[in-house]
Amino acid sequence: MRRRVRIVAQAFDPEAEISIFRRSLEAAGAIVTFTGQVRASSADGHVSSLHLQHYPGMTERGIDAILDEAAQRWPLEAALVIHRVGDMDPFDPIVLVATASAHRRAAFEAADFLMDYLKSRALFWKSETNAAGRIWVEPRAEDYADARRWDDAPGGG
Amino acid sequence: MRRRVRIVAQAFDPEAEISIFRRSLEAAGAIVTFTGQVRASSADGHVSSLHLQHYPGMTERGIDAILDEAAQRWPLEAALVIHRVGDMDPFDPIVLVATASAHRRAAFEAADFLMDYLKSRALFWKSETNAAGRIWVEPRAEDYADARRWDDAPGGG
Amino acid sequence: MAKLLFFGQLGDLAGGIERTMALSAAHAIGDIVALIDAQDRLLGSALAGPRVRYAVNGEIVAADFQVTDADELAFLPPVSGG
Amino acid sequence: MAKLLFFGQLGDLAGGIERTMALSAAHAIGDIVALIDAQDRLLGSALAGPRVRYAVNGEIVAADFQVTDADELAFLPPVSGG
Repeated sequence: MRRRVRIVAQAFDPEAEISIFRRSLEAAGAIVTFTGQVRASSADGHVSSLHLQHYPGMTERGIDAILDEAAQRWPLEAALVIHRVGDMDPFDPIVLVATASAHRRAAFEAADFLMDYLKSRALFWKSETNAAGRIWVEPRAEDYADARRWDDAPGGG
Repeated sequence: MRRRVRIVAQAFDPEAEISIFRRSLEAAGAIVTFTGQVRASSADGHVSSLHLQHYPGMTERGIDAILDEAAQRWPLEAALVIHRVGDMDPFDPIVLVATASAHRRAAFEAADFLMDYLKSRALFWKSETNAAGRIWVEPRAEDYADARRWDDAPGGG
Repeated sequence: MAKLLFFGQLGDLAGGIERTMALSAAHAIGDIVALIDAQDRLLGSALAGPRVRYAVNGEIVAADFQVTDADELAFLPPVSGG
Repeated sequence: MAKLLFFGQLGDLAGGIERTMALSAAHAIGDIVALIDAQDRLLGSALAGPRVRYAVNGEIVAADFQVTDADELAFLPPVSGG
């Protein structure tokens, strides 16, 4: 499986990255992407900005390990993970995951799996600044539950 | 739920469409896309070209009905379906589905659901031309099985 | 003239996607298939296949549906998209 | 000097992501937390929280892991990405 992992401190263009990813494929006919972008509002009201921290080196190694696991579980030709860090504004892209396979379900499941990891297990810390001040965000109970779906699941494909 | 359905006889640019879709969002932070493109080879050998037929009017109404169902099952802000018809070459995009929601799982499941419909239930007929001649393709057993997953499933969200 | 549409491999057998048929009275789809079968066994048996569905004016109907001269009758073999 | 890293809200409590600490001998992480707690109760109790994990030189370790003056010790509160 070809792979690419990027942690970026500047804004990135998800569609430009998807285009490069798709055009690099040699055989896979099924491409699934997930893009997460800063929401204009959260449960706590209007979000004015978002900040993301990571632990350089260790965060990347964790993502690389989960890509190893995805490659074992599904027949993927390629996978891409881009994650933004630093200060972000509403509508800025935060994360992009792309997977490609000959099989539609493999591409869907692998993208879903990678996002569950990035959301609740990867080494990122996120704070939101709104009218009430700055708060550190934690995954919701359903994010943890989503990630646990894969713990006992047999490989897809 | 905002929606857009296009059956196109000419090549389309998936990433340009995804960009327009993403930039149209007002609240949703989670965007899932599926792109299917013509594979360079199939089980029967090298594919030289692919042809897709639809039944103008009836095909679109079927897709519109499945979008109604997706809107009932998941809290989606928007959904997009583009499907190519006519003659295609290897690597040409065939289908693009994009879904957007405040919830990651809703966007994943709705895109998966729509693709299962497009693959095995929507009114399209596909033929492959290769060295052995022209054959009409039917969904694989797993495509039918994938589509049946949703028949008894409760709504996600 | 009723319009008949043959999709997928049925169009190959029919020698084209579309043809017309004069219907002086309403006919059940099963009868129309029998008329075609009398002239073209290969196409007729394909149209009568268990996996072929029928649509009249864009709505799925059963084989006993009555088709008139003003209708569009489509023969829909197993689909495959995406 | 050992390098200490405080991520997420721990960085707010520590007044910065990074600080150094001179360690004349190897200390268990639990002991280092106790040293910090003696100077700063708020930070110390946060570092001892049940959901804080420890990493030394980029590897997750337990609280009894021995840290030396050449090591990088990171305190990892609950994560949130994507």
